[in-house]
Amino acid sequence: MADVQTTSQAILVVGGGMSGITAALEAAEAGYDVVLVERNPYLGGRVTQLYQYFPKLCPPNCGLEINFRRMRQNPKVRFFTMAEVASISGREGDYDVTVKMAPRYVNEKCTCCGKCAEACEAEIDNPFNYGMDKIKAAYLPHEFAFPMRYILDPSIVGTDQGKKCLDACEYGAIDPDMKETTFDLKVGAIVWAAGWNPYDAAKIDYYGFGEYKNVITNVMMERMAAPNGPTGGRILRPSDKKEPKNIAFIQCAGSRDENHLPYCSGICCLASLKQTTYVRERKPDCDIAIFFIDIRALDRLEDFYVKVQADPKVAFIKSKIANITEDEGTGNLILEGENTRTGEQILMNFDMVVLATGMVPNRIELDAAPDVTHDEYGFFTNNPEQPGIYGAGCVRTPTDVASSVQDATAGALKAIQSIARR
Amino acid sequence: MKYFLYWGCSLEGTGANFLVSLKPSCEALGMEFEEIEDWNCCGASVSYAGANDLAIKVLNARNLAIAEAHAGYDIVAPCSSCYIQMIKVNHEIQEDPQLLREVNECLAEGGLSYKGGIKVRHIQDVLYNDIGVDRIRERVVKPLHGLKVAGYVGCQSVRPYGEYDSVNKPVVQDRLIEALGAKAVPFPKKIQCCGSGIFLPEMDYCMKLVKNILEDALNHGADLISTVCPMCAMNLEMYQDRINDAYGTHFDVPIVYLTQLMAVAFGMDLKKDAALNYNVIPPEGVLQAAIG
Amino acid sequence: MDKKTAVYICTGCGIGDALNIEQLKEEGTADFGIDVIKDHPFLCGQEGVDLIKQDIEGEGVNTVVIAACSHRVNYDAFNFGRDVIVQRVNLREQVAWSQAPKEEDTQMLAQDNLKMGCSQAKDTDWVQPYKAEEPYSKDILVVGGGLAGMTAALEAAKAGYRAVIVEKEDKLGGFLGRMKSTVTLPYKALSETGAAQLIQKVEDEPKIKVYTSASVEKVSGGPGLFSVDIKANGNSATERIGAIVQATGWVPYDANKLGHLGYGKFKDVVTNVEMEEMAAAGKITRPSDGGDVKNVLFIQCAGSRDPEHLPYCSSVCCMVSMKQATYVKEQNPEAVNYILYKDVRTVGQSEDFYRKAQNDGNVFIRGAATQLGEAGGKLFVEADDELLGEKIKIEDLDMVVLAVGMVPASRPETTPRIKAPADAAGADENGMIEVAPDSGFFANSALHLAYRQGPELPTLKYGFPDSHFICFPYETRRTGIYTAGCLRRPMETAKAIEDAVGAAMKAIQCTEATAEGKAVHPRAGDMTFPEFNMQRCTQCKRCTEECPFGAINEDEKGNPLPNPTRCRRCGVCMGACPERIISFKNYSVGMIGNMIKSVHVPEEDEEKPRVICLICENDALPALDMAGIKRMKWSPYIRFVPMRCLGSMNLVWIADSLSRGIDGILLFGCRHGDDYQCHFVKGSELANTRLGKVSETLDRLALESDRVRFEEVGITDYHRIPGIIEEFMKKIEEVGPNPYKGW
Amino acid sequence: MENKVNYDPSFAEEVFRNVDAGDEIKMCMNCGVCAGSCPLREHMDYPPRQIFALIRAGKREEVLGSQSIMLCTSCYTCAVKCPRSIPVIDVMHGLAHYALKQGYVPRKDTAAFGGEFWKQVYRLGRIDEKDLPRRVFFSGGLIEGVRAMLNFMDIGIKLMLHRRMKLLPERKIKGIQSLRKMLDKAERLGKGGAIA
Repeated sequence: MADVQTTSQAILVVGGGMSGITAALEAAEAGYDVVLVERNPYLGGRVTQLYQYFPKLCPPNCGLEINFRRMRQNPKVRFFTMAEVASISGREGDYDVTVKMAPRYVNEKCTCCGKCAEACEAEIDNPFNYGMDKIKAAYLPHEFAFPMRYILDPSIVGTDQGKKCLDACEYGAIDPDMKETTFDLKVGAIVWAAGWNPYDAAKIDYYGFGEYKNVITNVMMERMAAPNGPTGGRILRPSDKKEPKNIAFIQCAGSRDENHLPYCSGICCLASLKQTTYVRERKPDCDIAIFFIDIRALDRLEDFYVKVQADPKVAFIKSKIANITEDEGTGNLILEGENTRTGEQILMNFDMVVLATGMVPNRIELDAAPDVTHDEYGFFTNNPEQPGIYGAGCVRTPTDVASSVQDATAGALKAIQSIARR
Repeated sequence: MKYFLYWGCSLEGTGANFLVSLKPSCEALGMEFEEIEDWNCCGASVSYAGANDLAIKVLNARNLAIAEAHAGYDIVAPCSSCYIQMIKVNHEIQEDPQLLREVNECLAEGGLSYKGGIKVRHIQDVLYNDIGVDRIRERVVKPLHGLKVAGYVGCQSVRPYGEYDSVNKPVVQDRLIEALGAKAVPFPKKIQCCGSGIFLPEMDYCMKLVKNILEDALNHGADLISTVCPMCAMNLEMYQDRINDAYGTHFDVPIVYLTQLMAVAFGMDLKKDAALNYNVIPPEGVLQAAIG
Repeated sequence: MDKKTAVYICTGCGIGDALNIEQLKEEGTADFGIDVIKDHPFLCGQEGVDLIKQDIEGEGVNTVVIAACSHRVNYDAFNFGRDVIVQRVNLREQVAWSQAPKEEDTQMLAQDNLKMGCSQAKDTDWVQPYKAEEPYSKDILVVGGGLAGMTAALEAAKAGYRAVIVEKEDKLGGFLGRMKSTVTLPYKALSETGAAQLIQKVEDEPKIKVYTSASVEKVSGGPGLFSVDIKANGNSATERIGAIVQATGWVPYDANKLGHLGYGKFKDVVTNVEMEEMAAAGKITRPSDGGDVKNVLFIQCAGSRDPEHLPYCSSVCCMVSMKQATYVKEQNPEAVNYILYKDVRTVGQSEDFYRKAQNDGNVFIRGAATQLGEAGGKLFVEADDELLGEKIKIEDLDMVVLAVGMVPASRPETTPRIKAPADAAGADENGMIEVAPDSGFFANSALHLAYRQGPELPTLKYGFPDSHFICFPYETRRTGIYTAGCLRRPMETAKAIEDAVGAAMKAIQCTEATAEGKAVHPRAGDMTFPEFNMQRCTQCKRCTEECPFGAINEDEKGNPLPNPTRCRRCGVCMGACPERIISFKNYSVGMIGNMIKSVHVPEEDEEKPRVICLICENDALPALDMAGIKRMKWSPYIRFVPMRCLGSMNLVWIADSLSRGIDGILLFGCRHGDDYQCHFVKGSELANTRLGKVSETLDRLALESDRVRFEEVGITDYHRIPGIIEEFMKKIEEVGPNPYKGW
Repeated sequence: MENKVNYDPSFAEEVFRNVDAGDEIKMCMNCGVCAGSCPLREHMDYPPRQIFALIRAGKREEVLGSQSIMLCTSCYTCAVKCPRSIPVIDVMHGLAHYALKQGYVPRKDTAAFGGEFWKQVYRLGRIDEKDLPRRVFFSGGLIEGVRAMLNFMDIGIKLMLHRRMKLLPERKIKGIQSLRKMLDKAERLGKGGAIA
């Protein structure tokens, strides 16, 4: 299907999140051919799942919209969703790359009319909302999805439900016979911007994520606050869908911890500070406690910290919470720890707990790839001895959106240099 | 499968029901045991009051060295305290060549040496990973249907290394209990410390810990509590009267070893093999009700 | 070129079910001289697209009006190359999916939408990109020869571009050249600064020209066409430059303001910068007596995170102190370092360096210094130890190091005052007024831009000429000028290097885009540019004052002198101009005016009000699409007119609409104020300001002020849109019909 | 200089040098997870983190005289959660050992119990469970010993009746002599030395 002709003058960008989109566009707008591959059925990556950015509390879709427009009007960028790099061989200036594309079961004829979803009765856990709600098995990944095209979950392909979708589509857009395909690319440089995953909070087992319903993670909180999220933008306890009267944020849930992620994930302090404003906006009388080791609000982000500190309903308690148990009757959570400023024991009851889980980089793990180096934590390290493949964004260091963009812009120039060196 | 069984001091005394029940029930699963010749005490957790750390390490290294010099089987240590002391020394020696040299310098005084080649295992580890719940289930002739067991894991049988089970949310004992046909009740305090080896000198403080554990087990509907540690068993069972006096409670909860449950479920003799008559708070009632 | 226009109506996705297509074809296209009118059930399918292509090839159609879905989808299907003007009309999200089917009101809405589209197509001209007469330069000027500046120049050179560095000192290196060591990835130990090697590389690079002891005297022109006057060692030179990277760095916060921490009072109280220089020079000794140093106390956040001094965090000082503690220990392994901190801020992998500093035995104390004094020739510090919960005293200190923060080189010592404009409030008796940071007259001299809006980059509140955009951090308010390194925000060396590479990328990109006549962010690739009909100019200066990017200069008579390569194509000048002399080929006051005029205004007795909603096409318009996709419903009486930016809104549209009997005007724009979201920075704010002046119009027409309203609508506010519209329609109903209907 | 703690780094140095695992506390970042997870924290004058903070400040008396260092049940709850992998238990035991050596007796009963425990290990190579309590009880004198003994009579009898306490004579391991040699050597070689 993908008829992609590229030369060693082209740049491959792996990952269609904020970093990847940026690297691709910055290079393309300087006149270079770029191919972007993204594993999800849509571009935008993790930021599409965020409700707002700190510190401006602005919606990520705003910047994404501009980027998508840049992409729409620039023939230099070609992108492929549901696509992953399968192998890379060669060297700087001359890479052969194989890209594997998973079947979407919906072709380019899709007009997004939504008839397939109407016809489909089967539901799946909504991956966009971290499984907090259900979505039809024929679905648009989210309202702002780019490209705007439906997808069929493989579970209904070849079933009655799949047939129903097929019959409902007036445009011949459903294609149950779609198979995984591969295509080859020739490129001169590669930007690795595969992003990150939230640390598996269940591994911090004493916090009970996955066991206690009302313990959620910070990425889930983003979806909950979003108007297109599982609760329509309301912050509700998962156990009983009631508004929490008090919420605890636990910082460094996994980060700065040699048992989990020894590094600091950099963004979680600000993420929690930001999320207090979500709570405040919706429920002015909700009490919030932030349990922290150090609050890391670098540079002018300090202003945001100061702003949240001024909120009398937000308590900052310096403590790494040692244990959470659930009150089985109410689903409330009992937090134990030491208030290290007073030396007093903490035994506090909360309606809901948000774990500020950290970032885990997506490292290059391919069957075949040139020598790339990662640090002990799995972060990509740009190796001056092996130019040609450059990391960008959170694969290099855990960081916020602005720094990812900055890093990806740098990554674009590095890739251009690889081509210029030929 | 053959193992060294390092049962330690308690299993010859206050924890005798553990040893008595362990041998037949495990042998019924095909395990063979050999004693470490002329073994010595592990030092437990209070020796620091008398000895420095190296001495306690050497104490354990001696047992490891004897085992290594003989057949080199894995050592099974049913007593949690023995287990933790031995596995800890073993870990540290394996990670720190300097420590290994020092330890060997000391062992040499008694003509021994240790290379670090022995594996130390907990009995739960062996049952779960070497034997497996399927084989255990197959061996059951009198399933403990309807019996609600609070599997008390305690501390040192899983912490700190988490060799075979989660250190904070262990599941292995529950899986083993279920393999016997019983129901493992959820029981958050199953990993809360009972006071361990300082129960005796710090009784006032530790009784409260035990009270919380017993309460939690009963609140979750347990008929009895199972353990895999002679100190846990002792602390949980023998002080219930005192706790009742101190707190006005009415505890009378049988505390059994997991291996006792195994012997019962395997249809063995309730006295000779399951050693139920060793228990001060009699578990026969609930067990008989389960096996009919 | 003569226009041959075709209209294609898609009847798929429910459009055909909702509308009377035949009627629409007839009534929606009348008066526009349409040559071909067709409909198709699946226009974006191959057959539909081929239908259009056949007409283009066979019939010579060169202007295509596609009445179908939102322009945000199927953009590639309906791309017929630059020679064919494509105008999209939304009948799906804004009509079929959000209105009751087969209703008269729905039909009228579709007709108005189509008429507006036809009108717009009629007024759209083919775009010819701007091409300057002089040749374009693609050379990069880098102001500042420190780590960031040298890196930017070198990285541009590696990509094949020439660079010019202007450094004020007599040698390159900046602060990097004064450091002993750095802490950088992988943060396990100290690293060499690499300053000498970097300087060598720059000097050996034939593509880089270096001016030392130099300053930029004047920058005129615009991207691709900058003319830069440089003074170096008393000589003058002029360089033709394509784009500029400003990397003029930082200065330490003035420790003389930290008397309460003993600076200036005790000789052995030094700043971290002084400490670094001492270490780099060879040996750390007590400034008071040259004695050996054993006990050192570092006071973190000295002046930082302090509303009296620097409210922000300088982000590097934690690591700097840990680094300097390492120096002390290297010099004397018995030394004891105390680090008195508020929060330890070692983010990312740099947490490893914190661990190293702890493992080295440095004593970290969380708390604030309360007193500093001297006893027996040694210093002592009293503090609150937050984690011990007690007041503490540390004695016998040989030295106290104040970890002072970074102040951007752009930030002036005192806020400058300039001559106030005639009508400005707050001018003093001499007619002088304080300059706001976001003015081009605020920052310290570095560029000397010969710009109407001031010689330097506008800054944010602490004097950093950074962007305020999270997702577009390199944007400044002067096109083709990018900042890098600690001038932009306090950052460690690893970040500064990446930052400089990125800034070089943006500069290169700007030169490439400019040479092709294309706009840079946010309308990247746009080849239109504003044309000024100077005959009608009244020298009111609104365009030169309001351009958010300072693109327009002015002659001495007040005539605007546009610089198309500086232009970001937002249209704010067009909106500002009361004489309507500024137009783009595909966007003009007349065009929008005609679109609004094409909206049919029913008679009063029909009881069908009409509202025009001017809508920001980047945020509010996608939000409207989303509302449609969600099948939300809203009033059929509202007509949406997309704007490049609400800042391009011209008040004449409002006056004309109201005088035609339109009942209300709604404006959907981005958030403005401190946390503005407008990617043209000021557009939304200016629209709102202009709206303040609309009351004159309303008064003149004797109309109620309720008829015009500005609403902030962000891209994710789609769920609010039906409510906002409903509420406004209710208000219009209350106010009653516009009395000018039928005039 | 009222109510001010004078920081004194020499005690920390002393701890790093002489206490088993003592130098590991340098890594403490005061998160408090140890104190928050300790089962006996409510009985502690200074939970582990505070002990570390006191060492940092040089409060020797408070640390070596602290009850907490001898209240550790060795449950490892703190150690498995410590984000800086500090072996908190080893530190607490090391401090207790060092404190006893320096003549501090933070918890009399535990000190006596542990002391007798070790003596018996040294004497027999194993623990004799009927003998150990007797020795512990009587370590504080005859009267107190009798009282304690009587106090535990009920438990002893129950254990005996259920075959869990046998009245057999003490039994040394065969290799007791060589074991003692090893331990003697270890006491000379080990950090902090043995208790006199």
